[in-house]
Amino acid sequence: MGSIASFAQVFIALSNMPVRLDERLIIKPVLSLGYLVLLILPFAVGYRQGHQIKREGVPTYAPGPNEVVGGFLCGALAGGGLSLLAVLLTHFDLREPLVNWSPILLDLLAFGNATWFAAVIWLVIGGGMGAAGGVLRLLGPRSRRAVVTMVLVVLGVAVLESLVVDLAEGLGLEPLTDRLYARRGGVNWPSAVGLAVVSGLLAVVGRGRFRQARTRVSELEGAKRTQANVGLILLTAAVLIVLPLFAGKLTNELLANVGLFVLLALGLNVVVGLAGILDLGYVAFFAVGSYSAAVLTAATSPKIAPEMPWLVALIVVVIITGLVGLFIGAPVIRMRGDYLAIVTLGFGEIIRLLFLSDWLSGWFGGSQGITNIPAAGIFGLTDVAGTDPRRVFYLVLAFCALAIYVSWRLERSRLGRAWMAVREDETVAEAMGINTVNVKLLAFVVGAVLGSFSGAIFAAKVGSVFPASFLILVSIVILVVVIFGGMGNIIGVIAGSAVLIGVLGGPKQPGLLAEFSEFKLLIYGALLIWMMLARPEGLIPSVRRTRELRQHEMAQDAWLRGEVDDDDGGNGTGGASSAVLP
Amino acid sequence: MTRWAPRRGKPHTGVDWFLTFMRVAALTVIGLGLLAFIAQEINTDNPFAQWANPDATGLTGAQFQGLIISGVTQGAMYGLIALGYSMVYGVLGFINFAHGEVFMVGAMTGMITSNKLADAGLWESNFVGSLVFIMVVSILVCSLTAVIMERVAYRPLRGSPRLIPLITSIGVSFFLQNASVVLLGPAAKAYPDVPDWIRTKHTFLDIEGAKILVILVAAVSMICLYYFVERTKSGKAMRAVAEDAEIAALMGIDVNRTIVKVFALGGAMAGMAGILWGILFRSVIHTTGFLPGIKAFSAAVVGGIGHLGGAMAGGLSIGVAESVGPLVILEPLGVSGVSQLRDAVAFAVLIGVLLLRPSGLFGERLPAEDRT
Amino acid sequence: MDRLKILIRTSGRRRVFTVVMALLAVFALLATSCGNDDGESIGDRGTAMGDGSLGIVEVESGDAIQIRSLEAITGDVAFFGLPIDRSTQIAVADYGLIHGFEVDTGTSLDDLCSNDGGQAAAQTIVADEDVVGVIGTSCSGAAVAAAPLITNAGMVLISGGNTSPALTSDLAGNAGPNYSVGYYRTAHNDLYQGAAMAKFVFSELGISEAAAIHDGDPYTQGLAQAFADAFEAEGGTVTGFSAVNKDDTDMVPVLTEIAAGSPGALFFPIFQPAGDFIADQAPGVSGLENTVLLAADGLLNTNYLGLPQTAGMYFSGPDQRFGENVNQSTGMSAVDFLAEYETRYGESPAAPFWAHGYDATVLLLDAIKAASWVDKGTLMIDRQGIRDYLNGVRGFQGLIGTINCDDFGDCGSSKITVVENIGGEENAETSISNVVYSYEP
Amino acid sequence: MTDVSPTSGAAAPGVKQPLLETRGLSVDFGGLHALDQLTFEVREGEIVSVIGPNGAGKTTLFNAITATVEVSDGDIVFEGQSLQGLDPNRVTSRGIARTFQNVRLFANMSVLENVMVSQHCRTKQHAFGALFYTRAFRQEEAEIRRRAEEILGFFGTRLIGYRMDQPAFTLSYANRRRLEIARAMATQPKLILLDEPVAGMNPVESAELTGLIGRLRDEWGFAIVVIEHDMGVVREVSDRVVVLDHGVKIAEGDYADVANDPQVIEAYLGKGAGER
Repeated sequence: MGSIASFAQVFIALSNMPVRLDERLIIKPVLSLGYLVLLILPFAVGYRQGHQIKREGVPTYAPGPNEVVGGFLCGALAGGGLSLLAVLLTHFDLREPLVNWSPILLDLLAFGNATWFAAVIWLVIGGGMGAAGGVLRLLGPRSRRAVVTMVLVVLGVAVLESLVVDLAEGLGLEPLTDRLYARRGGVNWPSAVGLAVVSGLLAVVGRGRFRQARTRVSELEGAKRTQANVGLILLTAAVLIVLPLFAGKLTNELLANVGLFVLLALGLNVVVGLAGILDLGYVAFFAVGSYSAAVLTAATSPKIAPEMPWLVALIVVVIITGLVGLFIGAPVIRMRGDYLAIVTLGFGEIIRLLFLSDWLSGWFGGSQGITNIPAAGIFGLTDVAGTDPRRVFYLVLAFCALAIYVSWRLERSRLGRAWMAVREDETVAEAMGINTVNVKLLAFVVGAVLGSFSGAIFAAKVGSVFPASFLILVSIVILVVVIFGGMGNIIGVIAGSAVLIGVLGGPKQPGLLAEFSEFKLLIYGALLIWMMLARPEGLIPSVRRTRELRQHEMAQDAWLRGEVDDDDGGNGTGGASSAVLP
Repeated sequence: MTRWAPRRGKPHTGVDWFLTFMRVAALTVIGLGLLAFIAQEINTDNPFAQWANPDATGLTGAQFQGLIISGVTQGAMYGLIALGYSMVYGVLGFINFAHGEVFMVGAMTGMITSNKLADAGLWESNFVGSLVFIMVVSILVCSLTAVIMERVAYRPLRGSPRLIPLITSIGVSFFLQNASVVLLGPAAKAYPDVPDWIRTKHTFLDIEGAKILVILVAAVSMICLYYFVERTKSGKAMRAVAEDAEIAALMGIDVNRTIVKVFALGGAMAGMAGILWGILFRSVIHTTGFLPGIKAFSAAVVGGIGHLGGAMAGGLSIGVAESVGPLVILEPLGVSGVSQLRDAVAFAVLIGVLLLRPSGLFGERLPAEDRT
Repeated sequence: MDRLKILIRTSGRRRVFTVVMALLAVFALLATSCGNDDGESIGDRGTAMGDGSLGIVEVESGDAIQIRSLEAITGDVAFFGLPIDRSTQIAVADYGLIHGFEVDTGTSLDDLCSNDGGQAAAQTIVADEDVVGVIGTSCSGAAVAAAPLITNAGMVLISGGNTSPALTSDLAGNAGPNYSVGYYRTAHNDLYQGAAMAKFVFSELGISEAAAIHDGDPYTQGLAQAFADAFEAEGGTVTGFSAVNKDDTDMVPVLTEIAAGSPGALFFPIFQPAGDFIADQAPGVSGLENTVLLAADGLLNTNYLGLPQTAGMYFSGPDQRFGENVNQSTGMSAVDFLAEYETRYGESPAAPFWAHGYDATVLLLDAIKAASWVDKGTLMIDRQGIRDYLNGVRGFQGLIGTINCDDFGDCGSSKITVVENIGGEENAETSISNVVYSYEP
Repeated sequence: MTDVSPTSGAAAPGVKQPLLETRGLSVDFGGLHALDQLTFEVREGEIVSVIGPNGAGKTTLFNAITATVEVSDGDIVFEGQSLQGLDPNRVTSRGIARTFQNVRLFANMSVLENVMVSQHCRTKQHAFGALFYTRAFRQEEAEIRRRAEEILGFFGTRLIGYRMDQPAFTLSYANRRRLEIARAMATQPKLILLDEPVAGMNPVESAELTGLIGRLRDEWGFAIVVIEHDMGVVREVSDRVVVLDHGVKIAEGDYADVANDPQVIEAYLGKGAGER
């Protein structure tokens, strides 16, 4: 494990991440984001190596000093990769293929000293972090929680600096943040210590309370539970409505971008999460929504320029995207799932190429796009345009609410059940009298229409549309968002967008960690693999999806809890113990 | 999940009517385009040649030949890549979306090795030897990449719902592409200069040396692969696993080992294609693998997935179609800037084949669980 | 509302309401008090330009004047934006203090060469109300979305890389559809370059049938179109106008399409690597063996000129014979600049717009100097004054030559040259100044 | 071959009209005749068993009736109308429901949902009702639920109570079989096709299910076709037995007749074999 980590460390070092991120200070003057990314792995390895697989009957041994030693060794091995790299950096020149094989990297690794220093120091640092990971194992649950919270809070506050500052400004808490952050970024180290102490204490005191509250809510029965849920939803809504008033342009822009992707992800969620159709060309509907809104509202649209008000145009946009959804959906809907994925990807690309082409440039402006798209007028009350991201956010919020309502209602209806059945077993669904083609087509169209809302808002927000905004990449990012958040789960999808788009950034939108923009696609890729391997049900899984992916485990658990259904004596050929479908 | 053959009969739902309409429309467009093209070729002034495209000019024989050859060359590379898709699909029943990136890795490896060789002066002094050397290196690297990919990303997922490994492979594809960006930089990277006999046209059929090389090497690789799969013991094991993995396991075949071999073999073919790409175009960039990869998958489907000969034939048809299609069908219909639409044409071929003949030209060979 | 009671344990609906209203009131007060610092005196303006109509930026003693750089610095267009970004840094360092105040460019921002990327980055810029001006963008598409935001915030946007006529004017006194007041550029208008190439082909080479290829980028499409229009206006015939995709490698189909019209010259104002493939494959296509190949500034770099297949090609672009030019404000000459660039970044600039970026930055800094004054240790900058200064720039000597700003923000030199590639890697540097034709309207 | 019914139309007076008829039904799998010129009928309220050795084409017959397999020749007539060219779901909405030999439940849906979703073709509230939460929508949802609970109640206490909300994969094998039948009942058919309903059950369970099959007809009025290997069950439930071998009908009649038919014995046990 240590050696895999050491490869990964070298990879990270050569990816230029440390050098690029070195400019961004986390804790002034001790730690920069660049070094931080090199510290995480040894620590993780050190912690992980003490992991025990708990099995019935096998005695678990209490963690002891072994953990620390093991952690140290693993961590040192991981750090050793960098030591070796430092030596190689001095003696060979591989800059030709590896663009980041540079003296700057060596300088970074050696903290400005000689090579031997780098070689030694990374063994020590790696070992130290690994040992720290091991020590974490030794701690009791309570102190471990406190330590973890401390670290996460300090890093979180430091990393999300721009957001915190922006909000603090709006709330009139500038004096506080002025003290917290250094002039040119990074948390002052005294404040960092203070923050750590406070959060650690809070964690020890507060965590239990939070858990209590949660169990209390989950123990509530029927009507009261619903009441609590409604209350929670109202509270969230209230926060979302009030927050932008105090936030600056930066936060609002971020919220608006996240919102646009939430909207897209909710749409894709209907298609992928509910009906189980893997659509890799979802960007097509985003594009069609944007372009039709642009053509209908912009005075400079090349062929026809009806200059409709935005809301009127939206109705036409919905009809157009619905038709396009039918047009794309009809030929693909009967295909096998994986063929469908590739063919929809093809359609997504065809749509973009058509918008780009000289052939249709008389209609859509070709590579020059459509510019001067007017602001979206809402009943003459306000005009929503990119110059005021707050209004954009409110508009997006309204449409997200609509999308959430639609997916929530549909999921709990006859149609939603039919989607579920189709996802489970199409042949049987058909034999049970479900017209699978129509039902799937409907999911496709609902998804398309939701995506077109996002497109229409996007057009009004940016004020121009160019084909370059609708690359395949966008489809993939939306898919990652949906999967990361938890397929089929509305809250998961929202959380996924907030975390990925908000923090890392979208295909063309910078997130809070704008420094990562060069690496975000790499991180998206790695995240997708890791999610699929380790937690395919997503960040916040839907109960149903978890069942689907972890049937064996759940059936076993049920059996262990004695819940399994064996009142018939269970002695047919398929008894209770094998109560798992093939 | 079993798939039942649909009942034969007249179209009876709205969707069927629509599909029939689309089929007819597609065939009409192709037919009209071809007729207009033929009319152009006979005489550019006749009214039928000009009804849609008044500027019609037609092509000369040499131009048409050039198009076909470029299509065949391109198609041969698609075919080589398609073999990997086809074999993996045949055995595991999922699309290894990242296979195109293996091809990119091959082209990158070739770029790095050949530049190092050029620095050492070997590239100029012994070109053929260097070429063979970079092919071997690339094949090894690509096989290794494919095998690691299988071990890390796909093996743990065997037996999960079929879309899960597909999504994972999208992640792998994304990761490899961007790993290339961060490690090797985002700019296009050039191969060293090649000797004149590669660059210039030869009297034989008036083709560039590079294209002859591509077609020859692709043919040889194909024959070797065919021999390997049909004649050797490992090849038979592969076919057995493709037929039915469970039964093959019962017969004493090590399924895991066989699957690793399939990935290695697919990777080797992609590595070979990567070098050919490098020699032909002498430039490689991180996106080199993406679209060719998808087109190669289309080629595998067009030829009938799981069918080796089909993959090659599919590659050639996609290559020729995207090379010839825009000029022969779209331009006579008055579409301007047709070359911009060639990717669209390639995808349209895929969609068309799946609409008209979903099992491909040669019929598909699927793992037991995917068959009727 | 009363369902909230479960979570917020208060005794009644009214109380919650009161609390919320009180909080709102407090925040509103805070918010207004923060934004309200107009009451202070602005001191003696002296001769500083402007009338204060766009507001005044105050830089306290010890703080720096904030400007920003917004270029395409990542991805496949980084070769184009990076030199501009770097020349901005060099210009700021050269210029020194303004009325005793430092200039800070902050972290370089990325326009991602797209409208949405440009807008997002512009949003981060305008969020900081201390910023007075922005150097950027690299891509016209990004400026279309970024310019309205930045200029509405009272800042100016000066580009060293945008060439689209839509951003300024059609050169006949009509504002382009995307023109915003407060937008300026030192890069030339595409219409000049298109006309220059057309004239060169028609009059100098004596070819009356030409074709053009673009790659779907707004810049290349615009330039190819400008060329085609100008060529027809000269009396020539455009036999083909087609496009490729940026990641295409096999150019035989598009070249065959072009060859069908048997043009005497083929203009492809695109970028690498697609440009490599066209130059490489064109001679092999039947009908194009003797066609003259022409390209534009996107391919005018030593790497491309060094390729064996590009020998004998013609390239249009801004006059790059900067050697003797000196920027009048900093005294920096082009030769010195290149030397400085090499020492700082270990390579020579990969695209020809570095000089435009340098001049753009110097113009901005000059404008700030002219529109600011010091009051009790605080620097006051009049936003309108900056625009007034830039509108009045006439006969400014920059690295790119003489700079005059017209009514629509076009400050670039209109001088376009065509160079011929001598061929061979060793001659690449010389080829860049091997001018065979120069054009000035 | 004692009591072969006339091909079609010529039903004897007093006998109920045929509900389902197959006329010269053939199914080919690439040269192999899975069904060959099969002609038989099912009358209303009748329980017909289809028996035959493995590979005799029994399940293919079900697949052909429910349109999941391509028919190469012949016709299937249900209530006087041909089923030719219909999609499987249309066949179901005409009134034919089936179960699967290898139990194919919607494993991750709850027991109740399995039954609710199967009422799809008998209900009609579409997206708009759900979106606007109309009165009609709520009424229909309540009705679907009530009906589902009613159907599950038919199987005693096994599938109701807390178990209704459990995912189907937690059920025992026998209960899965029961749920499959419940699901078929929920499509409100006139004819149910049961594919080996007692396979894998112990004798107690299988006896109970045999009783249930009878009650299905008596209380719910379904006509039933059963594929079964367990001769005890066949004797118990069948009004009539059809024997298939290699896609050909070799015997038809009541249980006693068929059980003594020498051709049947030969098909089951090979030439020259004795009494079973």
